[in-house]
Amino acid sequence: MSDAEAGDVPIGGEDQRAPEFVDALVCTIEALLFLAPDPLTPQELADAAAADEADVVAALAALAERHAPDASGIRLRELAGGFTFATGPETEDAAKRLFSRPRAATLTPAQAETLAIVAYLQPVSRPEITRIRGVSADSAASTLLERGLIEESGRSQFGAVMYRTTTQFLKLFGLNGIEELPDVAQWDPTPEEQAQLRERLLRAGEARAGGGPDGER
Amino acid sequence: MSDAEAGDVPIGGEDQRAPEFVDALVCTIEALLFLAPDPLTPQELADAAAADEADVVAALAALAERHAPDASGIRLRELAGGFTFATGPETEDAAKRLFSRPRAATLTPAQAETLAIVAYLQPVSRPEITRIRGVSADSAASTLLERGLIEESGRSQFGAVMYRTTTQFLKLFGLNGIEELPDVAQWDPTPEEQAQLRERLLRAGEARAGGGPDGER
Amino acid sequence: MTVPALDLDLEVFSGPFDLLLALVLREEIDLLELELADVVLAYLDHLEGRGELDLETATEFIVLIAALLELKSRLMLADDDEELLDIEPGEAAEELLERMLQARRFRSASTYLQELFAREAGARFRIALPPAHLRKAMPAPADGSESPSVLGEAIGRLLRMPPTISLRHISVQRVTVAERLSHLRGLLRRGRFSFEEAVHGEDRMTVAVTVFALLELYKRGEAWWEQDESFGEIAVHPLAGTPLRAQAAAAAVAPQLQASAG
Repeated sequence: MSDAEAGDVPIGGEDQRAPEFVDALVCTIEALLFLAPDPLTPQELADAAAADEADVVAALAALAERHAPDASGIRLRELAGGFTFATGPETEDAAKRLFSRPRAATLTPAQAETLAIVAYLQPVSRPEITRIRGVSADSAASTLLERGLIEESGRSQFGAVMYRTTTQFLKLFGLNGIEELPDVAQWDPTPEEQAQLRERLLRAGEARAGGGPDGER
Repeated sequence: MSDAEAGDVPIGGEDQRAPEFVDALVCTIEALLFLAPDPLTPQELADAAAADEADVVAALAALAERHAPDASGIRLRELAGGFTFATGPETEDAAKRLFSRPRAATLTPAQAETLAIVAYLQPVSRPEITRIRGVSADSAASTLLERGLIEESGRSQFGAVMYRTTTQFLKLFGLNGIEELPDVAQWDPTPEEQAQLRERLLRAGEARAGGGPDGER
Repeated sequence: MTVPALDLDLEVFSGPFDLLLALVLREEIDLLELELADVVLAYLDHLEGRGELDLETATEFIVLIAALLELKSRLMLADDDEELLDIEPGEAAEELLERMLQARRFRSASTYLQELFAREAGARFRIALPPAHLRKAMPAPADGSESPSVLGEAIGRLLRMPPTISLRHISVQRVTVAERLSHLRGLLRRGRFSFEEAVHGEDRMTVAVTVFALLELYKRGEAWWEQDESFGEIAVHPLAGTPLRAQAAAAAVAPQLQASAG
């Protein structure tokens, strides 16, 4: 569709609405609006740019013109008493295609480890996950929470938040229930060990963190 | 500062570099780059805009011109293997005031060294970094992780977490890819200097021991 | 001021030396993060400020710092590096040189990165979520698109025990200048003796402390010593001697130290 419009009448060089005079204040305001996720009032813009509010209002007018339809894919919008940039409606289809492209991004190594620990040991607390991994699992756990693959399930006796996997997790991994998780035996480096999985994971984690030369320190 | 520059010579309407012909594709590309959190390749842009890659490349050139210094507070940058918008350095003072914090805290020497080792040797484990630095890289690595400059990339055969640099690293350091870093061997001392070093090392025991009682006399 | 009260202002720690020790022993400060050279420098500064050497304090300091150094070097050596402890001095120098060059390479690279970072200081990127309606367009991953074996493999990796190293042989040695003084005085009573005799079979720490004891004896006018050639035998004589000669000899004790410790 953008292709179809590509041949549309250009905005002529002659009947330019204004000379392409873009002074420093306009550039600064443009940069601030580009960065800010929320609308900014002229007052806020003036404070940041160390400029008069009247000058900022004039700069906003210049910016609005610069970002007129057909001149730019970005528009200046006035919202809730402030100003913000938003994409123009004519770019909507392309934006939808951009965000709906299938993404290869699966689990990062840290996320896979964290998820595996939660899946096999649930419920399990964040400090326990960290002890097993030997390094912090905070950001991985947060991402898994956001993606709805794990959720909180009460608190440990020491007050730490416990995690378990979700229905969403089962769906993503094509499992009917947690009991369908594969038997660890086939990946177990020391299959003759009798101790509980949890206990062994903690022991290995502590050994990793505990100062072996190739531990985590 | 923006005030001071406000009176600077405008870009004249007459010797405009090109007629202000801004076709729909340029607008679309502008909107996509505004929305995307990470750099986009011409191929990704072409897919989203349903356009030819060659046309996208031409549109990118037009966009770069539109966002030249003095014409806009936003620049088109080729970083981390794709194209993205970033603010121009002349707007940094205002941005700092608006967000009341510097763009990114500076790196301590320990962080910079750790980052250099990860950048050149990735994937590299923490114990390896420690061995090269001679002091532990634990807190430096944690900070770099928190700041999103490095990330985990699996474990070594000994179970140590390995690290690599991120897209965020490439963006913040103005690199299009890790291969843009200069050959690390360029900082090695000359063979003569190395020979001197070797000789000094062989005598080191002597010198070191001699400095003891003498220096503390 | 004694060693425990020695005030330190380091990158990872600021406070008295004994607190630092306590924190290291309680593993609240990572020994690997501590630049021990800075601790030594702080001590040397302190000595310079005082203008005189208190032998008891010096002994204590040497013992403590040496123990910390050994512990730290053990922590930093990987298993396969243990054999380095037995290699020839020449090979050790080559190995050390290789490591120094590598460290230097990346230190230079880090300076370059700092420059890149500073050059980009004015560029900020937009960090805003896409509008809600576009976020809805993002496809959710299909059911069953992840394989459960990913989880089993991850657990298998986590079950691996890392290779271990033993730190058992490291213990804080308690050797004092007073002990070494009485040892040397015992030898002096029998007349002339060689430094090698005085430290025969002892560890490096004891050798170092013996040097201090010897200096103390010299200061008190109880002994002097001579050495014919570098790395040669150091002969220690009771009492009367020429101070000048003894002072020259004091500097020569050091190479011997190296020889007897190696």
